Amino acid sequence: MNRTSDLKKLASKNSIYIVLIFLIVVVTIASPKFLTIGNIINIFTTESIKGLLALGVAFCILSKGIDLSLGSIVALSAVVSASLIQDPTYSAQMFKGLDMPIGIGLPVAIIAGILAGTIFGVVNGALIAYTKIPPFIATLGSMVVARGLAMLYTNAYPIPMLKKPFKTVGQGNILGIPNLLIILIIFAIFAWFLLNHTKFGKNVYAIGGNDVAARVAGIKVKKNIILVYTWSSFCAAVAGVLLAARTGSGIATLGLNYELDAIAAATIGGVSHNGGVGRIGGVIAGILILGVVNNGLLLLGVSPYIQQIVKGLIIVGAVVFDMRKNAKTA
Amino acid sequence: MNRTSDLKKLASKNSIYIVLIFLIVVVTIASPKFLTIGNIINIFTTESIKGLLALGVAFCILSKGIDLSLGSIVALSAVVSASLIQDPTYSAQMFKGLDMPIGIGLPVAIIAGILAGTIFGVVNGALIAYTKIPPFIATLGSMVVARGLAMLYTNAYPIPMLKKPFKTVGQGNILGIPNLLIILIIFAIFAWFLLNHTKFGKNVYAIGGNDVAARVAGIKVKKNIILVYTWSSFCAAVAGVLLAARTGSGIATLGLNYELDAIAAATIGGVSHNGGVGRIGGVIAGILILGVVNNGLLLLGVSPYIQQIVKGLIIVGAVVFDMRKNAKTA
Amino acid sequence: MSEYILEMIDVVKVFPGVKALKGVNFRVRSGTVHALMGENGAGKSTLMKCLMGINQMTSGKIILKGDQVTIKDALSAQKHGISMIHQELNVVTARSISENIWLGREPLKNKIMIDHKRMRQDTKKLLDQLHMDINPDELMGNLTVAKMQMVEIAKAVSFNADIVIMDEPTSALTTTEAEHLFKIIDNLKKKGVTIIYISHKMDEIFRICDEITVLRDGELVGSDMACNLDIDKLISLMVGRELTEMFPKIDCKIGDTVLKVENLSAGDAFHNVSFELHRGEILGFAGLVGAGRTEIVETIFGIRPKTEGHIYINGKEVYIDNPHEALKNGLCLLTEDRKKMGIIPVLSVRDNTVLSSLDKYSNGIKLNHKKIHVDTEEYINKLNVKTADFDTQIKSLSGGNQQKVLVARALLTDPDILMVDEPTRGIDVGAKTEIHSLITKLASEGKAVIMISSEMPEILGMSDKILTMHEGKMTGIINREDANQEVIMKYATEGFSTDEEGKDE
Amino acid sequence: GCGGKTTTTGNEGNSGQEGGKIKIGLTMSSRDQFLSTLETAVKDAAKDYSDVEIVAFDAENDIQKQLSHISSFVSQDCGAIIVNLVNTDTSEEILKAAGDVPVVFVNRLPNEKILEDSSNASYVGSDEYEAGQLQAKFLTDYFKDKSDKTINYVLFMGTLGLQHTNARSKAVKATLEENGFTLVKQFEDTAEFDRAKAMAKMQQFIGTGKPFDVVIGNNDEMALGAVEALKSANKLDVPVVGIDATANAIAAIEAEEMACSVFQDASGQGAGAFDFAYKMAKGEEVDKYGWIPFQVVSLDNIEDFK
Ligand SMILES: Nc1ncnc2c1ncn2[C@@H]1O[C@H](COP(=O)(O)OP(=O)(O)OP(=O)(O)O)[C@@H](O)[C@H]1O
Ligand SMILES: Nc1ncnc2c1ncn2[C@@H]1O[C@H](COP(=O)(O)OP(=O)(O)OP(=O)(O)O)[C@@H](O)[C@H]1O
Ligand SMILES: [Mg+2]
Ligand SMILES: [Mg+2]
Repeated sequence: MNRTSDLKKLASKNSIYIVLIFLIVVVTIASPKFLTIGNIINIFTTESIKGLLALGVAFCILSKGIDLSLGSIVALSAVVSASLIQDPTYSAQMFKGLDMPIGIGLPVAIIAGILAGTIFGVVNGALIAYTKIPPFIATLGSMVVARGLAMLYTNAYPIPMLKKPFKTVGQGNILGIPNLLIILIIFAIFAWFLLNHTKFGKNVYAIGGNDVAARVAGIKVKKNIILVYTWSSFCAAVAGVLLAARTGSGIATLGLNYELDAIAAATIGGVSHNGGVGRIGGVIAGILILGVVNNGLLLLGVSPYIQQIVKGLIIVGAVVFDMRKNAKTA
Repeated sequence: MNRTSDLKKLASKNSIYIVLIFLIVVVTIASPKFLTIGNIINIFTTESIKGLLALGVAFCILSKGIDLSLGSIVALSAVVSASLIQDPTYSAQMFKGLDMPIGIGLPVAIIAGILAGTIFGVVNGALIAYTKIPPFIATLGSMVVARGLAMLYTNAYPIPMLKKPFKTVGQGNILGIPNLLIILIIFAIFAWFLLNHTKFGKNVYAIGGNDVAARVAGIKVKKNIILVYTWSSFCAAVAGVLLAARTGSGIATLGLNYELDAIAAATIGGVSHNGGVGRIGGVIAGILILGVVNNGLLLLGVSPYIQQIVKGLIIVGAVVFDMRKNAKTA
Repeated sequence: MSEYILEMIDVVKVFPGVKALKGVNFRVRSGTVHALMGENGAGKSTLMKCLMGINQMTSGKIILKGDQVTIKDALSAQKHGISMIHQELNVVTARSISENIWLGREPLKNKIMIDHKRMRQDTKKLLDQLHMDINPDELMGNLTVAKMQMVEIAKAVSFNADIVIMDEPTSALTTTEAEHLFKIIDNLKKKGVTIIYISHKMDEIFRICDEITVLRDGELVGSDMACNLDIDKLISLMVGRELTEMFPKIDCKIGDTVLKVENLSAGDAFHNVSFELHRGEILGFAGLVGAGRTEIVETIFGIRPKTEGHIYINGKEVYIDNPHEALKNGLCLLTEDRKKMGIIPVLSVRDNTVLSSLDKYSNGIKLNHKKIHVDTEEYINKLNVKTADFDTQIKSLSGGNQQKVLVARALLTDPDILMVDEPTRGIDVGAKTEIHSLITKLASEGKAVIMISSEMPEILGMSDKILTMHEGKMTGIINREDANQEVIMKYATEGFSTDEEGKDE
Repeated sequence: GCGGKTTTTGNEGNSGQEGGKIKIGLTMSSRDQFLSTLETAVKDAAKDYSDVEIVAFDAENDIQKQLSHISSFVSQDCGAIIVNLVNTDTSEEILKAAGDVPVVFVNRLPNEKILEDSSNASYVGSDEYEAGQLQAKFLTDYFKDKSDKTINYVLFMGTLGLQHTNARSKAVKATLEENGFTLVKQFEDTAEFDRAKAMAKMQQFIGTGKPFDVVIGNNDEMALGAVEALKSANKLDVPVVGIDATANAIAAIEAEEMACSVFQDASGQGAGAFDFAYKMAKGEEVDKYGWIPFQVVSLDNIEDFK
C-alpha cells in the first residue's frame, strides 16, 4: 500500500510534467514533424526569450508580487544595446560615426543594455519595499515609462544593421545547440540554485508565504524585495539584448505583452499568486507547455483564430488537470 | 485635539480624492480649456467604457481574484450585437438580408451582445469556484478564447453600417448628458449598492478578506464567486455593446488591453489585491485620475512618447501619496 | 429519544499521509458540558470539524437528536443547531466587529437591503449581554487577539445553537476573561445548551465540565464523568504515562545583567517601563489582556518603534529597529500571534524551523542542507512534534504542533536572551512540561528569559521574578518568594502605583 | 531596374513537393481588415491550382513568432514562403532562417539592399511612403486656393514604432511642405489604428477649441473615428483623409463626410504574392519587385471602388 501511495504522491506532485508529456505525445501522433531535432530546437529558441522572463517573474510571484514591466524592459534593453553596436557604414546610424573596436564595443553594448533594463528593477523593488505600493501599480508604471523611454530614445524608428559579432550572440550556436538555449539553461540552473540552495531563495519563499512573520523571524524583507525585482528585470534585460541580437535590430515595440506569457508560464507551472509556493522545474514545464501548444497548432496548420481558441482551452485544461490531481489527494 | 485628529483621519481616509483634486488643479492651471463643461463631459464619456470595466473588475479584486478577459469580452459583445443590427441596404452585411423592425431588432441585438459576453463570466466563475484554478489562468484562457471567437465570427473584418437607433444608444444624450455617462453613473450606484447594502456585497468582502472565515461562517463561497465573475463580465458586455454603438461599428480588435487600465483604475482607487479592501468611490476616483491625466496630457499637446512616461510617473506618484498618507496615521 | 443529543459513531478521517481519526465514537449528553481531551494532534479539532462540515469524514455516522444526519458544510451545521468557536481565529480583519458577527446571516429589511442599524443594535445588545465593552463598528483588525477571541465567543453564542463547540477558547485569554467565559458557559447551560469543550488547561476542565472524553492518536481512549477522574488520572489517560512534574524549576545561579531597560515607552501602548534581566534568570510578565506586555517585548525586539527610553545589552546601549538587528544582538522572540507573526503556512516544517537561523547554515553563498536537516530534526524530535514528515506544510499540523515548531525555531537561534510570549498557548500537558524544562535548561546554561504568560500557575511556577503590568504601566516587580496568585492579581488589576497605595481597599 | 537580377531558386528536385503538392507558407504580421483581405486573396489565388497548399500563420506582431514560423515552414519542406514582415528590419534574419527556400515579401518592403543581395527573394506590394504622398497630393489640390498657405493639421498616427506609421506620417507632412505649405501642428497623437481611440481623442481635442483645417489619419478606421467626433460637434466641413479605402470609408466619402482615402490593393498584393511564390517554388524566374500601385479615392472616382 505504501508503495502505491508513494507513487500516487509522486504523480500528483509532478502532474504538470504529466500534462507536458501528454501534450507532447498528442502532438507527436498528430504531426510526425514534431519530434525532429530541428523542430525541438526551434521550440526552445522561440520560447527562450519568454522563458528568461518567466524565470524572472517567478521570483516576483513567489514573493507575492508581480512584474508587469518585463516586456518593456526587453524593449529598452534591446534598443539601448542595439544603438551602440550599429554598423558604422550604415548611413542612418543612430550615433553617427560611433565605431568602437568590437572587443570594446560588444561588451559595452551588452552591459549598457543590461544596465538600462536592470535599473528599472531596482526602482521597482525600492518603490515596493519602501512605499508599500502594490507591485501591480509600481511595475505598471515602469512598464509604461520604460516603453515610453524606448520610444523616445529611438523616436520609434527601428535600429537596424547591427554588427555581425553582436548578432552572433543571439543567432549562433555551440555544437548545434543555439546560444539562446544555452543561456536559458544556465539561467534556469542559476535560478534553481538561488531558490533552493541560498538564503535568498529561502527568504523569497518566506516573504511570499507570510511577510510579517518573515520580518519577525529576522529576514530583511526590504532588501530581499529589491533583490527580487532586480533579478526579474535583469532576466528581462538579458532577454532584451539577446532579442536584439537574434532579430538583428532593436525596436521599441519589442516584447509587447511578453510579460503576460511569462506570468502565464509561471502560473501554469504551479507558482501560486498567493505567494510562497512554486518550483523552477514547474516554471520550465510551464514554458514548454506553452511552446509545445504553440508549435503543435502551427504544425497542424490550424487556422489562426481557431489556434487562439484551442490554445486558451489547453492552457486552462492543463491547469485544471494539475489542480484536480492535487485536490484528489488533499 | 480630537477635532484635528478627526480631520487628519478624514483626510487620510480620502487621500485618493485629494490626489484627484490636486491633479485637477494642476491641469486647470496649465490649461484653461480643462475646466469647461464640454471637456469635463468629454473626459467622462471617454472613460465611461473603461469605467464600466473597472466597476466590474473591482469586485473580482475585492474577492481576491482578477479578470483579464474583460477587454476580449468587450470585443465579443460588440461584434455580436453589431452583426445583428446592420443596415440591410449595406451590401456586405454580415447576415444577408437580416432586417428586424427596430423595436425587435434593437433589443435582440443588445441582449444577444450582452449574453455572449456574460456567458464567459459564468464560465470563469464556475472554473475558479469548482476547479480552484487561479483566477489569473482561468480568465487568461477566456481572454484568448473570447478574442479568438470574436475574430472567427467576423473573420477580422469590421462590421460597419449599424442602424441609426442603435448608434443613438451610444452617441445620444439626455438633457446634454451623454447616455454613456448616464449608464456609468447607474452602474456605479448599483455597484455601490451591491457592495454596501446587500448580502452579496458583504460576502464578497468576506471571501476576499479571509475565505476560510467566510466558508466557516456558512457563506456559499462558490455561488458568490460565480456571481462576482458574472457581474464583471456583464459590465464588460454592456461596455462592448455601448462601444459598438458609440463607434458605429463592431471590430474584433476592440477593447485590446482595456482590462489593464481597468485594473489599474481600481488599484489606484485603493482596491487591494490582497482582497477584502476597497470602495466604489475609490474606483471612480481611480478612473477619473486616469481620465484627467490622459486628458491633461492631450490638452497640453505633450508628445505621445513623453505622454507615456509622464502618465506612468503620475500613476505611481498618486498611489505612493495615497500609501504615505495611510502609513502616517497607522 | 436517547439520552444523547449527539452521537458520532465510528468516525474515520484520512488526510494524505495521516489517518487523523481511526474510528472514533463520541457521545454527548444533552445539556452537559462535555470536555474533549487529548494531546496535540490527537484529532480533537478534526473530529469537531467533521461535525461542523468543515472537513468531510471519510466514513462514519452522525446521529443528532436521534436522527442520522449528513452535514455537508458550515451552513447545514448551523441549520442543525450547532455552532463552533474555532481553535484558530477565523476573522475578517478588514471588516467591522458587527459585520464579522453576522457574517453570512445579516439581517435584511425589505428582503434585499441589509439592515445596518439593526445589525449594530443587535451587536450592541449581544456584547452588552455578555458584558463585553467593545465598539461594534471597530475594525476587527484593530483588536488584540484576546478581544478577537471574545468576539468569536460572542458570535458563537449569537447563533442560539443547541450545541456550542469551543475549541481551546481560553488559549488567548487571561484569567479574568476566562472567568467571564465560564459565566457565559454557566448561563448557556442553564438554558439547556450543550457544550463541547476542548482545552489543555486541566483546572478549567474540572471546574466546568460534567463529562470527559479522551482521544489519543485518533482513537478513543475513554470517556467518563468528571467526578470519577482527577488530574493525574486524566493526564495518564491522555499521555499514556505518568507525568512527574509540571514545572521543573531548577534554582540556578543568577549572573550579570544582560538586558537593561530604562524608561521605555512606545506610544499609547506602555509607558516608562524599567527592569533588569540577568543571566540564568527567568523574568515573568503578568497582567491582564491589553496590559501592554506584548508591546514591550515587541519594542525590545524592534518590531515597533520606541518613543522614549534606553535599552542596554551587556552594558552597551543598543538601537534596534528591526528583528534582524535584534537577532544579531542575541535576542529572540517567540510571538504571541502564531498565525500572523509566527508560521509561514505554506512552507514545510523544516523551512519554518530553520527560518531565523539561515545565517548560521550559509557559508556565504550555499546553504548546508545536510546540517540543516540534522539540526532541525533534532529539535523537532526533542519537542515531539507530530508530523507526517519534515517536508509537510506547517499549516496541516495541529495548532499545538505548530506552536512547538515555533519553539524549535526560537531555540535553534541559540539566543542569549529569549523572550517568549504565551509560549505554551494551546500546548498539551506533556509537551508543556517539555517546553518548561527546555526553558529552565536554557536558564541554567546562563541564558536569560522573559516569559509572558496569562496562566498564573505557569508564571508562578517558572519565574524568578515577576513583573506586573496594568494598562500600559508597570505596577511592580515581585520576587519569587513573595509571589502568589492573590498578590499578582492585585497588582495586575488595580494598578498599584508606587507612590500611592490602592485606596479602594 | 532590378528585373535584370534573376532569381536562381536552384531548388529543383522535389523539395517543396509532398505527395505532388507544393506547400507555400504564409506568415502574416497580424490581423486586420486589410491583411485579412490580403490573406484571403492569397488563398483564393491558390484555389486555381490543384497542386498547391497554403499554410497560413499569424505572428501577432511578434518578430520572434515570425522567425519561428519560418523555421517551421522550412522543416515542413515548404516550396516557398510569403512573408508579411512584422518588422521590416528583420529581413536579413528572415532570409537566413529560410535558407534555400525562396521568399516573397508582401506588403511591407524589406531593407532594399538585403533584398537585392539575396538570390531568392522578391517583393510584392506598394510603397507605404506613396500612400502618404497621395494624401498630400489630394490635400494640395484641396487647399490650392488657400491664400496664406498655412495648414493647421491634426494627425492621427497608427501604432507607434510600426514602419507604415512612420512612413505614412512622414510622407504626408514632407510632401505638403515640399508643395509649399507651412504646416502648423495642432494635434499629433497616436490612436493605434483604432476607431474608438481616435474618436475619443478627437472629441477631447475639439473641446480645446483650437482651429484646424484638416484631419489626417494613418488609416481609415482612425479617420472614421474622427468623423464620428466631428459629426457630433457639427464640424463636418473640415476635410478628413484616410488610407485603405475600406467599405466604411467609401460610404463615408460618398456621404461627403470624409474627403478622401487611399486605396491599397490588398487583393492585388495577395494575388501577386502568390503568383511570385508559386513560380519561385517551381524554379521559375520572377522580377525582383512586383509593384502594386496605390490609388486616391475621392468623390470623383468613387464609383470605381464600390
Ligand atoms: N488539513 C490537514 N491536512 C493534513 N493533515 C491534517 C490536516 N488537518 C489536521 N491534520 C492532522 O490530523 C491530526 C489531528 O489534528 P487535530 O488538529 O485534529 O489535532 P488536535 O487534537 O486538535 O490538536 P491540538 O491540541 O494541537 O489542537 C494531526 O496529526 C494533524 O497533523
Ligand atoms: N494592532 C493594534 N492596533 C491598535 N491598538 C492595539 C493593537 N494591538 C494592541 N493594541 C493596544 O495595545 C494595548 C496592549 O495590548 P496587548 O494585547 O499587547 O497587551 P498584553 O499585555 O500583551 O495582553 P495579552 O494578554 O493579550 O498578550 C491595548 O490597549 C491594545 O488595545
Ligand atoms: Mg486542535
Ligand atoms: Mg500579549
